[in-house]
Amino acid sequence: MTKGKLDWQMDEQQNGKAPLSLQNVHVSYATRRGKVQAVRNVTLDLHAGESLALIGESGSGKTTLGLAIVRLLPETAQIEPGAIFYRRNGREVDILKLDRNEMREFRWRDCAMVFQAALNAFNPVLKIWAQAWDTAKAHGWHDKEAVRQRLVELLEFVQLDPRRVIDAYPHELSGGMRQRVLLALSLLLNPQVLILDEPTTALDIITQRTIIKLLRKLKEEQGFTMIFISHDLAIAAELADRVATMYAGRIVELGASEDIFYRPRHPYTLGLIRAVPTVTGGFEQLFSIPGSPPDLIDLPTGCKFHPRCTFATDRCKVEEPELEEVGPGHTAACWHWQKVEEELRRNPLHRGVLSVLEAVSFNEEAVS
Amino acid sequence: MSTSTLAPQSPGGVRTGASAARVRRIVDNFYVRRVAKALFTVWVVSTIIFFLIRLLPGNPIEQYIARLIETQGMDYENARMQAAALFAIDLDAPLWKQYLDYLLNLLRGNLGVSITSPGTTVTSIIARFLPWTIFSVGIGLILSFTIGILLGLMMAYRRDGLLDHALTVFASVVSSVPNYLLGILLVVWLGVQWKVLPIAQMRGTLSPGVTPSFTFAFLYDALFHAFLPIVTYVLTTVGNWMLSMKGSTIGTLGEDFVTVARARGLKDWRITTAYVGRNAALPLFTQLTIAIGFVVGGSFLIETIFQYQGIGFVLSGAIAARDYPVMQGVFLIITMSVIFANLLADFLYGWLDPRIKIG
Amino acid sequence: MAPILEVRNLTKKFGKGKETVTAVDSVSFAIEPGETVCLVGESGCGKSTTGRMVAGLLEPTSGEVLFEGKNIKELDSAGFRRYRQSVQIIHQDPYASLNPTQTVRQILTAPLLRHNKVKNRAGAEARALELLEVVDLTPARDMIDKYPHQLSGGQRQRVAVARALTVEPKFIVADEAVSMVDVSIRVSILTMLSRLKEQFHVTFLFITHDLALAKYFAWEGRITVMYLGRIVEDGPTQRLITDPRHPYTQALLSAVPEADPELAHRKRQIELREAEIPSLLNLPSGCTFHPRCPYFVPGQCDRQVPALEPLDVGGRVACPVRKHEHVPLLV
Amino acid sequence: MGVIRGLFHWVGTTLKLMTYNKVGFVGFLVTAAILIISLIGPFFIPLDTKTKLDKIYQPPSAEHWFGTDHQGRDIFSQIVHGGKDVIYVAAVAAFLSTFIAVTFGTLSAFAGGAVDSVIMGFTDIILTIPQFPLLAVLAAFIKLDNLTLLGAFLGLLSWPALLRAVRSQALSLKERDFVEAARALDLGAGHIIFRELVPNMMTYIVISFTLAMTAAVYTQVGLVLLGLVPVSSSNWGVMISLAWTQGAIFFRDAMWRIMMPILAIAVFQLSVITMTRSLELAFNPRLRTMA
Repeated sequence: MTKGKLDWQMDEQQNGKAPLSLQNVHVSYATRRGKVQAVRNVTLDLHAGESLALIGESGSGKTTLGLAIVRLLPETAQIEPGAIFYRRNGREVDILKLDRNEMREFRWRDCAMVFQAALNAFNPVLKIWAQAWDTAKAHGWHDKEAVRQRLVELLEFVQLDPRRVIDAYPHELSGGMRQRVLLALSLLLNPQVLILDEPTTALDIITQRTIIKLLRKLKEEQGFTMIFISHDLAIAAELADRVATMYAGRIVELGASEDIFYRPRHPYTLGLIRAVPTVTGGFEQLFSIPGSPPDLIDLPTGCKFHPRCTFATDRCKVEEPELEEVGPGHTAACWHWQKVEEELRRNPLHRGVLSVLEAVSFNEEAVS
Repeated sequence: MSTSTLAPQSPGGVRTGASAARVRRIVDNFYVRRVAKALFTVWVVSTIIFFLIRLLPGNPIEQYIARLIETQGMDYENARMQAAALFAIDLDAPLWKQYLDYLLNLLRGNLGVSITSPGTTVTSIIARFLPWTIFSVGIGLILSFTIGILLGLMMAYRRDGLLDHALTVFASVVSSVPNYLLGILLVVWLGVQWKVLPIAQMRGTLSPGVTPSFTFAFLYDALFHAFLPIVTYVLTTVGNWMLSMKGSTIGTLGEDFVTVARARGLKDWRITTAYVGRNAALPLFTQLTIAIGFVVGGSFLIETIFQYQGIGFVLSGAIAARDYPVMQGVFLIITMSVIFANLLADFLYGWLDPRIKIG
Repeated sequence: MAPILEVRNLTKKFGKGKETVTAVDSVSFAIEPGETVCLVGESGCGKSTTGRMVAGLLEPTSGEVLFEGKNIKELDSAGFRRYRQSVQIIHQDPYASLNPTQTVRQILTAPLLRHNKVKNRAGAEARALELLEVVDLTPARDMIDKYPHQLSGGQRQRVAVARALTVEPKFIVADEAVSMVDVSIRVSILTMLSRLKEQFHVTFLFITHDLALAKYFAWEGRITVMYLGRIVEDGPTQRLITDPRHPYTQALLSAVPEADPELAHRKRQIELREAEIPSLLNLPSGCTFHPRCPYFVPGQCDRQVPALEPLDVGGRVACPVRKHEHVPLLV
Repeated sequence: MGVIRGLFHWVGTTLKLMTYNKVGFVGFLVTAAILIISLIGPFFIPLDTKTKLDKIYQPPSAEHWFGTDHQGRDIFSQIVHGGKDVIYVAAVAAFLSTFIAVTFGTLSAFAGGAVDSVIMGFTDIILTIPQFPLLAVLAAFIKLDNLTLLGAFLGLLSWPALLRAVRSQALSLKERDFVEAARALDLGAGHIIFRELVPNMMTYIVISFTLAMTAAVYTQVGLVLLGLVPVSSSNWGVMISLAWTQGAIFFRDAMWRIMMPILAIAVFQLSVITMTRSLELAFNPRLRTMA
């Protein structure tokens, strides 16, 4: 598939402005027990052509943030204060100020969201083609043949046999196939930004690899702008240019993928990395983070991570740190990021190639 | 992992001998299996009825014979012969022969002769009165189901709004009043207290002088007479449909595919109808099978209340007069119509939900 | 040493007639006391079914399960009950494995009292508190009267472990025991399980789809890989991870997403001939992996079911074609 | 002592939980009031049986709260006396049908195989036979002149729908991991059924029981109305039946005589149905610990 055929409209001519800018975004839910502060003070630029991973555990606010961008949160949710600017072809809008119909048109045409549960992403009583045509029709397409042609191309792009898929009901396809169909469908209207929420969770390993390869192709060949939301560090490592770690509704660290994985400066990021083993790497000493994620209704004072943090001091209990520059293009919200740096110097992360070589040499000994 | 998490089925069947495969395909066919099950049920029910009539102590035949001897001074032999003729049973034959004859008679549509109006076959009575029940109950059921689904959908969309609360109260109230009591209330209030409806003229199935034909006047008259039964069916059943549909819709609104449809920027109307409404209504079709039995069974009292001359009216008359052949025949027909309606609902469901494998 | 558990030609079929599915097909393996074995494979490979048959919760269609040398089919009822108690299972979903209507106290004391592990209610409570300490649910006094919904996923899983320990098992089947637990606390549960291994001399069969976890948990033990109901390869963890011989194991290892950018980009990409896994209802002939295998040899792989053969580097593999080939996983 | 205090605590918590749904709680209160009035009321309010020709068909007044009937008798006293039998028959029927449904539904789910097929096949057939006509036809054969017999008779024919629901509940519970864990721990069939399954189906069983009661009220009053149940004592159904057969419904002044028993039945049904909303809450362990 060539670039021309899929016709991505990369907006390089944006005079340096990011296609998506989140400014001071807050999301809260009103519940009987109190206000759930799901996302707090998120400021973030998504640059053209980059892929950004939002990682964090359940309750960290990453999915809420994703849904806030396309405004698909439940009615009890409040998105304020804050602004989410979207820019395409020199046009700039604040997503949070769009009216109902503008919002509807914005969705999928400008920003498509691929959901975790692809198993249930399709209406079970309509064939795939009918759902694709629904999508196109809702955005003002009238030429059935053209839509069909484009869908066939996209299905081929995601390595599915269009003849088998196009007139199938969702239940006739496997989980991996459905995820790929959804991916194809997300490209139908030529959106500028793609949000992928746990795109590989619940899929088998080999199917996961197929999806990862496809997403890499989108990223590397088509220069797509993407946000990955995942609790799985591996997805970030496999696909992201930049990684943002979220904890208790805030971004606590943001930086290039290599920086986050090899030079983390926030204790939470470090904790996550030390908790996850690799397969082809060597044998790593793993540690878990003590305690459990905070109650979003009754957040701790100061730094929200301090009750679980080994570096915490009295200051952390009182003052909440803001993101500060810890390296080029690398920010972290921690009063003690230098201590994390020291800690890493003392106990380096046993990852990457070195440990692999060790493992391989072990193997060669065993063979000989 | 249990069998439920197996990989999806790939197309491609088994290769056996062509004719054996054809036989198997027919046997496995959803429609064939379903029809076979319905026929089996009809057989079981008619068998139960036969043995009730023949074997129960103080069974209707014995009672009828006793009555003939008592009231008309017949001798036992004559009375027995008359009873046999009425029930279309040869009382001298062995039981298995009687049973076989009974089944053969059923197949021929011979259900015996009425006791209270001698000379009239039960089949002809059914043929005369059944269409009116099907007409009124059918319209009632369709109206109630349609209105219930639409209102339920609306309630789910405006959850906790004024409309939702008002309709919930309405649904709870009307569905807790037994239908025949609601019928009496309609007569008391609309007919007697407020005099809005000419109750006396509305009795029966048609006004005097009107004959069945394909004319507007006939249809109008038929509807005029069926009006109160239909209103009663609708009022007493619509509440359940509304509440079921509301629950089902709320469940469907939480489904991922609805969120994805919104993310795809579909228009609200399309999401409401094709994505939410259609899927939310699906489980209600299974409830329909139970509801049909209830409405057909319940028609019985409503027809009695409104003096609507359908099959239920005939049944209550037969029960009051202990006209056993008619009771037996009408009961069989009511059961069969329920079985048939269930069959229809099942086919409809298979057609509406592609996940149900058919054929 | 005699194996604590052995299965021979274990087979399980579900359904009947045309819909028959062979979930587990002639699986044989033995586990020594104190050894840690991981059963690895994708969904539908039969690993959980095997685990449930090992735990006596599912009757095999054919084949044998031997516990401490005795065929469990030949045990008398008292013997079978002893075996049943000696083998416990820890389920995947911490939200489904605890009865929502019971408190932790009820969950833990019921088996203690039923099997006379304690003298009376007071003894049961004392033992329950002890067990909560063992699984690091402290302070135990605060935990014992909680309902499952008041606990986090990790805490529930610890209660499930404590419940299994009430009957002093010798063997625990951990079926995806941490896959639904938050990443940051997974390791602490794994560490706790490893500690039980030493503390109570429990032998573990760890079932998982996550190769990284299998590697971590069974670093000194063995991994057994299943595909569509059959064992395709097994061997010491360190060998199997670095020098897999079965093309399926290789495909699996190369496909696993890595939580390390450099590894992620240096992984060998193995192209399968077919991406979709075949249906269990319609299994391929011969080696069930042949329609997807990059090394498919027509006439051989689709005809003969390959036997598990011993390897010079340790373990067994069911691939006569590739069993001597070393394929580096990083390039 | 501890047991009694525990019981009080349980009752207190249950009542508190039931107040979470206002409408449901009102339903509960009205149901309780009707039960108390029907059971205890007859001891305090004598049944008015004297014909008073000067007081025929009077509207409600301070003296006669619900008005008077065609013989000038007090309707209120009849309503108070007329509830007991209706509720008794309904309770017997509901108890029996719930018992059959729960026992055989669970058995069917657990035994599986042939037992399951037989039970379900039979249930499906009974389910297709319209219940009310069947009852009416049978009532023409069998004399149902005893309240317990009538209740039993209603109960014996009204379990199929509930059985199917109980079976599917039990089937899904049976597959749950905690039941499997109980099997692995060898806790025994009794423990599994009464400690693991039944507590999880309790809400469902209680709600089904109350709904079965309303269904039994429907059927028995219907049978009374058709004159098929020769129940001698006065009850709400008999009151309506008499008014109906005497043609009182077409008589304008007779309105109170017809309305009151109908209202009594309607209010009873409505309050029982709305009560189920609160019952759902009362059995939820999640709420129980929060209360």
